Amino acid sequence: MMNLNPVLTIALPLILAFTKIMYRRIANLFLIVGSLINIFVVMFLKEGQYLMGGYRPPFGIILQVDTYALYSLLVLNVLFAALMLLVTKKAENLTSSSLIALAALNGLILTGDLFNLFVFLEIATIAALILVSSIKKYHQAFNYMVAGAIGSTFYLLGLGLLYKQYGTLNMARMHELMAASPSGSAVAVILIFIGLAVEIKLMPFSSWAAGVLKNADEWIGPMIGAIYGGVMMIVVGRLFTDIFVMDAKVRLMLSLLTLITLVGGEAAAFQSRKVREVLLYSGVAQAGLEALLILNGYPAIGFILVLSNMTAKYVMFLLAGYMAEEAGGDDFDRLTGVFRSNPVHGFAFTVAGLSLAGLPLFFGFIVKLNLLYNLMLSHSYWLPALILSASLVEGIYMLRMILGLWRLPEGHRGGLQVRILGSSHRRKYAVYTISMVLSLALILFGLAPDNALSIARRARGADTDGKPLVLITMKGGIGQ
Amino acid sequence: MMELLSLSLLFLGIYGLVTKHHILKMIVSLNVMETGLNLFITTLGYQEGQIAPILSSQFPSSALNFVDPLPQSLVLTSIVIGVGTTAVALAYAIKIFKDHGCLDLEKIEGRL
Amino acid sequence: MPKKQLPSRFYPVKHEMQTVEAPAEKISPQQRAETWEKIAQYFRANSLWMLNYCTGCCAIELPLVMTSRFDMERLGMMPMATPRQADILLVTGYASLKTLRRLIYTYEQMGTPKYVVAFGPCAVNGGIYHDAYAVLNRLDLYLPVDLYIAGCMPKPEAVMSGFMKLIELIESGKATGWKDYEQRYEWYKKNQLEAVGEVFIHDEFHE
Amino acid sequence: MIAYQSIGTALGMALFAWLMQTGLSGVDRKITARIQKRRGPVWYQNFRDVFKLLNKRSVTHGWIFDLGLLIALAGAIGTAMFMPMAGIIPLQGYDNFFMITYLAALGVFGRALSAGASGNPLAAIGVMRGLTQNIGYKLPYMVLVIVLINYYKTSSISGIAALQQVQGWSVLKMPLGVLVAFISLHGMLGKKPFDTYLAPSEVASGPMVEFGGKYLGLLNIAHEIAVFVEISLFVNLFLGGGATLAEFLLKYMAVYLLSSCLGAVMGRLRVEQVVRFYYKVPIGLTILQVLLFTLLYGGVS
Amino acid sequence: MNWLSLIVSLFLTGIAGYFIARIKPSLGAWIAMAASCAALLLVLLGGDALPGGPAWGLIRFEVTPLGWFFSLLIILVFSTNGIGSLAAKGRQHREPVYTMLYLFALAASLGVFAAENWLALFIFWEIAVWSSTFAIGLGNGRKGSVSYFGMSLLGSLMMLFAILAMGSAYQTFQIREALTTALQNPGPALMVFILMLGSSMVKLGIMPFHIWMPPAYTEAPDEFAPALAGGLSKLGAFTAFLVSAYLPISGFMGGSWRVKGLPALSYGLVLLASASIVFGTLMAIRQEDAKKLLAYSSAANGGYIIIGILMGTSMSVSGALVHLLAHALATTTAFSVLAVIVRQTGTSRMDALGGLAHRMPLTFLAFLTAILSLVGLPPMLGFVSKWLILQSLASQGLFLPAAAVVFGSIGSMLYAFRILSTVFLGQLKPRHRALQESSPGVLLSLAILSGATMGLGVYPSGLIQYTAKIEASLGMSETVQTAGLSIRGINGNLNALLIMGAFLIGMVIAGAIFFKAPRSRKVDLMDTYTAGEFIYSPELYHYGTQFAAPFERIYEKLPSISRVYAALASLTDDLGNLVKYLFFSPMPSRTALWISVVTILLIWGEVL
Repeated sequence: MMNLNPVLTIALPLILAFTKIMYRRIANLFLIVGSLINIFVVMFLKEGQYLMGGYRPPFGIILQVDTYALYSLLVLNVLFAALMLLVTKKAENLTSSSLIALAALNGLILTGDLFNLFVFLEIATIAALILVSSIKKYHQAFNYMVAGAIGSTFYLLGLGLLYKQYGTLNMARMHELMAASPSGSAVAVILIFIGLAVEIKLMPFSSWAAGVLKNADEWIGPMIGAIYGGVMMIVVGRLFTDIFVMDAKVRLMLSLLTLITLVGGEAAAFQSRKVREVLLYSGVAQAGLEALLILNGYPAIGFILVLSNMTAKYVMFLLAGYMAEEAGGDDFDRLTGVFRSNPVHGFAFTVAGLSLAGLPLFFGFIVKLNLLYNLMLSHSYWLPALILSASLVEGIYMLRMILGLWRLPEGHRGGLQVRILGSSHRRKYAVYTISMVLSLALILFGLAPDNALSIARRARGADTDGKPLVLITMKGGIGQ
Repeated sequence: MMELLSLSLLFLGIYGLVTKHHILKMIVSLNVMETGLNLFITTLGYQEGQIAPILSSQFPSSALNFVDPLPQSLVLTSIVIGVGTTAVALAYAIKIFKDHGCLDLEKIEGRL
Repeated sequence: MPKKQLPSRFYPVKHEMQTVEAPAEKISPQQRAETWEKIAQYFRANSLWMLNYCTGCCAIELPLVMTSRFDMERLGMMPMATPRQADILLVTGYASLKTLRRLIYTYEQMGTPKYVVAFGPCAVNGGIYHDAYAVLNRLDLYLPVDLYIAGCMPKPEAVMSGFMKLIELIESGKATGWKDYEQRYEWYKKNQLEAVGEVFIHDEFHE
Repeated sequence: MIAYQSIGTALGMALFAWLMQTGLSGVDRKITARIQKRRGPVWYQNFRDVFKLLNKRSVTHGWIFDLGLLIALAGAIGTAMFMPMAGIIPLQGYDNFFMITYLAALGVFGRALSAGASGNPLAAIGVMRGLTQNIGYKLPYMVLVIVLINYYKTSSISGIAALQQVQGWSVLKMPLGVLVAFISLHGMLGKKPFDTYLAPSEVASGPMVEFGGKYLGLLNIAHEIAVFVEISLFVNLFLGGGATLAEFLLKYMAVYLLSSCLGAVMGRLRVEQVVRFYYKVPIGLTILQVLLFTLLYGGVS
Repeated sequence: MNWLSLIVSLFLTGIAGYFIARIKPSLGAWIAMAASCAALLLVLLGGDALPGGPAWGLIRFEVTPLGWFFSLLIILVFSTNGIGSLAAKGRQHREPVYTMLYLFALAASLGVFAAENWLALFIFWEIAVWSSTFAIGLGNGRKGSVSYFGMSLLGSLMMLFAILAMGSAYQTFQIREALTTALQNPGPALMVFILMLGSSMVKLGIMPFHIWMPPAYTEAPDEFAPALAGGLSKLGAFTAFLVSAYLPISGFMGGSWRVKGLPALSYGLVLLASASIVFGTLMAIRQEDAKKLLAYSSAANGGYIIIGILMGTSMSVSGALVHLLAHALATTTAFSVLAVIVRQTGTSRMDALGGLAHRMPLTFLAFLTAILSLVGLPPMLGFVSKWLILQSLASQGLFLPAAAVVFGSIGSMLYAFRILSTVFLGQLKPRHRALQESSPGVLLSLAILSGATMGLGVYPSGLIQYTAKIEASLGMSETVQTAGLSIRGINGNLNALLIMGAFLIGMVIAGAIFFKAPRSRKVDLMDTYTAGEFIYSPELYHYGTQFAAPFERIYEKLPSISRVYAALASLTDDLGNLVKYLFFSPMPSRTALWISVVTILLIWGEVL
C-alpha cells in the first residue's frame, strides 16, 4: 500500500494551476487530471500527523490527517472532480482559480495550524471571488468580498488575541492550553466564530450568499453553495469541537445566533418563489442547524449532516443552475413542468430534495433520525420540536417546488413548454451522470447507512461532553 | 497604547465600511481596517526594551531578549493577502464602473 | 234530469257505448274483469280528487263548495296539487288560445281514468266571450268533457249537484270521456291543431 | 332461530298497523272537518282512496322511480314487523331502537330516491326540505331516546316499555323531553305547521308531485305504516307502552288525535321559520332536559 | 411466501412497471392491477398466519390480526381500484410513473401494517406519504398535493417525535413493548399519546387537520382518488388502534377527573372527533363539487372511527373496525364511480351533471349501495358499524358525542340524497345523452366492492368474529360477542339477516301490490308537472345548486379552519420577507453594519 503525503493534495493543484498558464489550450485537461489525481491521492492517504519543514509540533505547520479530515477530503474531492467534468468554454478561464480553490479547500481541511488556516481561508476566498466574477454580477461579488474581508479580519483579530494569551498557533497545543485555563478567551472565540460565520452563511452575515447564489450557474452554485459551505462547516466543526473551549454563556449566545438563522432561513425559503432562492435560503437555514449541532456537542451528527446536505445541495444547485441557464430564469412559473421532458434531472432533483427534507429511503432521513434521537437522549425536547417544526416548513416548500417542477402547466396537453435541449452534448450528459450518480448514492446510503454512520462515529467518536454517540442504524438497530 | 491605537484604526475602517457607499471609499476603508489589524498583530509580539529577533554578530545566540518574531511574519503574509484582496476589489470596481457608469453602490442598487 | 230533452249542443260529443252480452254459465275472464271494474268504479266514484284549472271566473265558486257550507269532502272529493294525483280536471270558464294548450298538456299528464268537468256557458259556446278573438267557443272539440255545469257563474248548489251527477255517471260506468279521447285521439289532435296552431320556437320564452 | 310463528305475528303486526292507522287517518280527517265545522268524509274514506289509486293507470319515470317506491314500502313494512305493541312482541329480542330508526330511515330514503328520480325539481326541493326538517326533529328525539336507553340499560323497545310499567312512565322523568319528543313527532307526522315540505301550492306537494295512481297508493300505505311506527315508538318509549292492548291503543289514539287536533288549528310555517324553530326551541329544550336528567338520575362521577 | 418478500416484490414490480410502462404505456395499468390482485390473493390465502419473513436490520415484519385486517382492506381497495382503472384513458393514469407510485404506496402501506417496530412503521409510513403525494401531484391542481403533503408531514413529524421520545426514554422501538413500557412509566406517556393520536387524526382528517382532504381528493388523478380516500387515509386509524390499545388513557391518567367513566382527556378527544363529525357534515352539505362533498364526509366519518377507538369498549372498538371497512368500501366505490363520471363528462360539479342513472344504471346501483352504506342504512355494512358505535355510546351515556353521531347520520341523509339526486337523478343534460355505461372492468370492481358492502351488511357475523379476534390480540379483556347470526350488544342484539329478511318480505308484499296494479305508462323525464308551463331545456329544469339553501343559511358564517392555516402560511411569508429585507440586502455597508452590531452585542454579552 502506498503511503502518500497529504501535502500533495494541496501542492499538486497549486502547481497545476500555475503551470496551466503556460498551456492554455489544454486547460481542461489540467482541471480534470488535477482533480482526478487528487482523488487518487486522497484514497491512498494514511491517518497521522505530517510535519511541514521538519519542525516538531507545536512549532511549524503540521497537516493533520484523521478520519474526519480523510472522509471530508474524500467527499470534497469527489464532488469537486465531478464538477470539473462539466468544464465549459467559460470555465476554461477559471481553471487556475478552480485549482487554487481546490488546493485551498484541501488545505483548510488538513491544516493543523490556526494561522495557516487563515491563509487558506483567504486563498479560498480570493479564488471564490474570481470564480464568482464569472457570473458577471460584480456588485454582488463586491458584497461578498467586503463581507469576506471583514470576516477574515475578525478571524485574524481573534487569532491574534488567542496568540497573545496562549502563545501558540498549533491547534492541538492551543486546545491543551485552552482546556487548562479557558478564562479570558471568550472574546477571541466569538471573533473567530463571527469571522467564520460569514463563510458558513450564518444569518446576519450572509447577505453575500443571496447575491451570489441567486444568480449562480451550474458551476458556481454547487461550488459556492455546496462545496464551500460544506468545507467551511467542516472547519467550524473542527475548530469548535476539537480546539476551542467555550463556557456555557458563549455557547448559548452563539446557539441563539444559529437558531435565528435556522428559523429565519426557513421562513425566507418558504417565501421564495425561485428555485435557486429557495435552495440558498434553505442552505442558510441548514447551516444554522449544522452550526447549532456542532456548538452544542453533537459533532458527529453535525458532520454527517454536513456531508449529506452538501451532497444533496450540490445536486440541486447543479440542476437548478443548469435549468435556469437553459430556461432563462428560475422562477417556478417559468420552470413549471420542466421535469416532464427531463425525467432524469427530475429524478435526481427529487431524490436530493426529499433527502434534504429528511424523507425515508434517502440518506437525509437517517441523519435526521439519528440527530433527533441523540438530542432526545439528552432529554432535550424543545430543540427537537423546533428542528421538527423547521423541517415541516422545509418539507412543505421543498415539495411545493418539486411538485411544481413536475406538474404540467395549466391548460397544457402533452408536449412541453420548457424543453431542456442541452447546449452541448458533453455538458448535458455530464449533468445527467453527475446528478444521477450522486442521487443514487443518496438512495444507497439511505438504504444501507450503517457504514457511513460508523465512519461518522469514528471521526467524531465522543462528543465534547464525553457522551457517547448512540446511533440508530438500519442493520443493527440501536447501538452505542 | 499602541494596541488601542491600532484597534481604533481598525474600527475606523469598519466605520468607513458601514457608512460609505462609494466603492473606492469602501476599498480604502478596507485597507485602513487591514492596516489597523496588521499593526495590532505586530504590537502583540512587541515587548518593551527587547531587541529585534535578528541573529547578528552582536547578538549571536541569546533568544531570551528577542521580541516575538512570529507576529511580524504573520503580518507579512497578511499584507500580501491584503494586497491580493485589494487587487480583486479594484478589478471589481473597474468592472462595476464599466457596467453601471458610476461607483456609488446606492445609486447602482437604486438603478437595478 | 232527463238528458234527451236538452238540446244536443249541450251534450259533449260522445262515442256510442258498446254493449257487451253477458256470457252464460261460468265466470269468464271477461266477466271477472267486469266485476272488478264494477268494484273499481265504486271506489273511483267515491274518491274524486280534482285539479282545478281556473281559466275563468267560475273558479270563485269552488271555495264555497270546499268549505263548511257545502263541504265537498263528504263526497270524498279533495283538491289536489298536481295532475298526476288528480282524477277530475275542472275547467272553470272559457278556454283561450293560450290556456287551451296548457289544458291539453295538463289533461294528458293525468292518469286514467280521468274526467273533465266544464263550468259555465263559456266552455259550451264561448258565453259572453263568444266573439272574442282569443276565446275558443267549444271545449268539447278539444277535450272530452264528461259534464257541464250550467250557470254564469254556477251557484255552489249547482256545482254540488253537478258533482253528484258526475259520481252517478262514474258509478254507472257512463263517464267514459277518457276512453273516447284515446280512441279518437287523431280527431281531437286535428281539432286542437286547427285551433291553436303549431308552435315553431321551442324554448321557455316563446309561448 | 326465529320461528315461523313469530314471522306470522310480525306480518300480522304490519297488516294491523296499516288497517288501524288508515282507519284512524279517516277519523283524523273527520275530526279535522268537525273542527272546521264541516261534516267530513266517512271514516273509511282513506281505504276508498287507496283502492281507487291502486286501480288507476299512472305514469312512471323509469325504474328508479319504481324501485325507490318499493324500497319505501318495504322499509315501512319491515319496520312495522319489529314494532312491539303492549305485550305483543313480534320478533322477541330484536326490537332494537336504533335498528328500527335506521330501517325506517331506509324507507324515507327510498321515498326520497323515488321522488328524485321523477326528474321534477319540485320533488327535489320537497325532499330537501323534508330532510332538513328531519335533522331538526330527529336529532333531539334520538338524543332523548339515547338518554332513556342509558337510563334503562336496554335499547329494546319492549324492554323500555316493560320497565316503565314498573318504574313509572318516562314522561314523569323527563317532562320537557316528552314535550320535545311530541314536537318532533308532530313534525315526523308531517302535520301543520311543519308540513312545509308538502306545501301544495308552493311546491305542488313536494316529493309527491309526480306520484299518481298506484304510486300514490303505495306511498299512502307506506306513510300510514310509518305513522304507526312513529306513534308506537312514542307511546312505547315515553308513555310506558301498555299493559294491555286496549291501554296501548288508547294512548296511541290520544297521541295521534292530539296531534291531528293541533294540526287542524295551525297554519303552515315557511321553510326558514321551520328550520329556525327546530334549531332553537327543541334543541335548546333537549339540552336543558339532558342536563337536568343527568343531574337527577345520571350523575357525573 | 412471507411478508418481506411480498413487500419487496411489490416495490420491485413498481420499478419494473415504470420501465415497462415507458415502453408501452398501456401496460402500466395492467401491471398495477395484476400486482395488487396477486397481493390480494396472497394475503387472503395466507391469512394472518403469514410469516413476517427474515429481519433486514430494522425492517422486521410481524403479521398481527389487526395488521392483517388493515392489509386486506387496503389491498382490496387497491386491487379493485386497479381493476376499475384498467380502461381509464386519462392522461395522468397513463403516466409510467403512476404505476410505480401506486405500487409503492400499496407496498409501503403493507409495510406499515406489519411493521414490528416503530421505526420501520415510520419509514414505510413516510414512503406511503411521499409516493401518494407525487401520485396526487399527477392530477390537475396545485393546492391538493401540497396541502396533503404539508398536513401529512405535520402528522408524521408528530409521530416521529413520539417514537423518538419513547425510544430515548425506554431504549426500545418495539411497538408493543414501547407502548406498554410507557404505560408503566407515565413520564412522557401523555405526550406520546397526544402526538400519536394527532398523527392519526391528520391522516383520518379529523377536524383541525381535515383541510388537506377536499383539495387532495378533488385534484388527485381520478384513478388515484379511490385509493387515497378508501385506502391510504386509513393508515391513521391503524396507529390509533395500536396506541389506544397498548397505551390506554385510563392506564396513565387513571386517577384523574372522569366524565361518564371516561378520563377527561379521552372525553375531550371524543368531543373533538364529534366536532369533526358535525363540522364535516355541515361542510359536506354545503359543497357544490361531488368530490369535495365526499371529502368532507370522509372527515366526518373519521370522527366515528376515532370515537369508537377512544371509547375503548369491546363494542365500540369493533364498531370502529367495521366502520373503517364500511367507509373504505363505500368511498372507494363512490370515488370510482365519480372517476367514471369525470372521465366521461369532464366535471365533478354536481350542478353540471344530472340524470346519469338513465345512462349508467349499473354504476348507479353500485353508487347507491355506497351511499346507503355511508348514511348507515340497513342492509349495508355502514349500518352495522353505526349500530355498534351508537349502542356503546348509549350504554356509556356519552350524550354529546351521541348527539354528534346522530347529527352526522341524519345530516348525511341530506348530502347523500343531494349527490344522488343531482348527479344521478333529475334531468339528463342533452350533452350527456351519449354517455356510456361504465366499462366491464369498472363494473367488476364496483360489483366486488358493493357486493362486499352488502354481503357483509347482511351477514356480518364472520366479520364481527374477526374483530373479536383482533380485540383479543390487542389484549382487550372482553371482546364483542356473537351468537349465531346475531351480534350481542350490551343492551340489545342485532341480527342483520333478520332485518334483511323483514325488508325482503316487505319488498315481496310491495312488489305484489305493485305488479298486481295496472301497468304504468313510461314517460320521458321532461314530461313532469310544471303547472301547465312548457319546458324545453333540461339544464334549466335541474335543481343542483345551493341545494339545502334554507339550512345552509343558518351556518353560512361558520368560520373556516383553513383560514388559520392560510394565516400561518402568510405569517411565515411575512417573516421570510422581513428576514430578506433585514439581512439579505445587497449593500455591503448593511452587512458590515450587521457584523459590527452582532459582534458588539456578543462581546457585550460576554463581558457582562
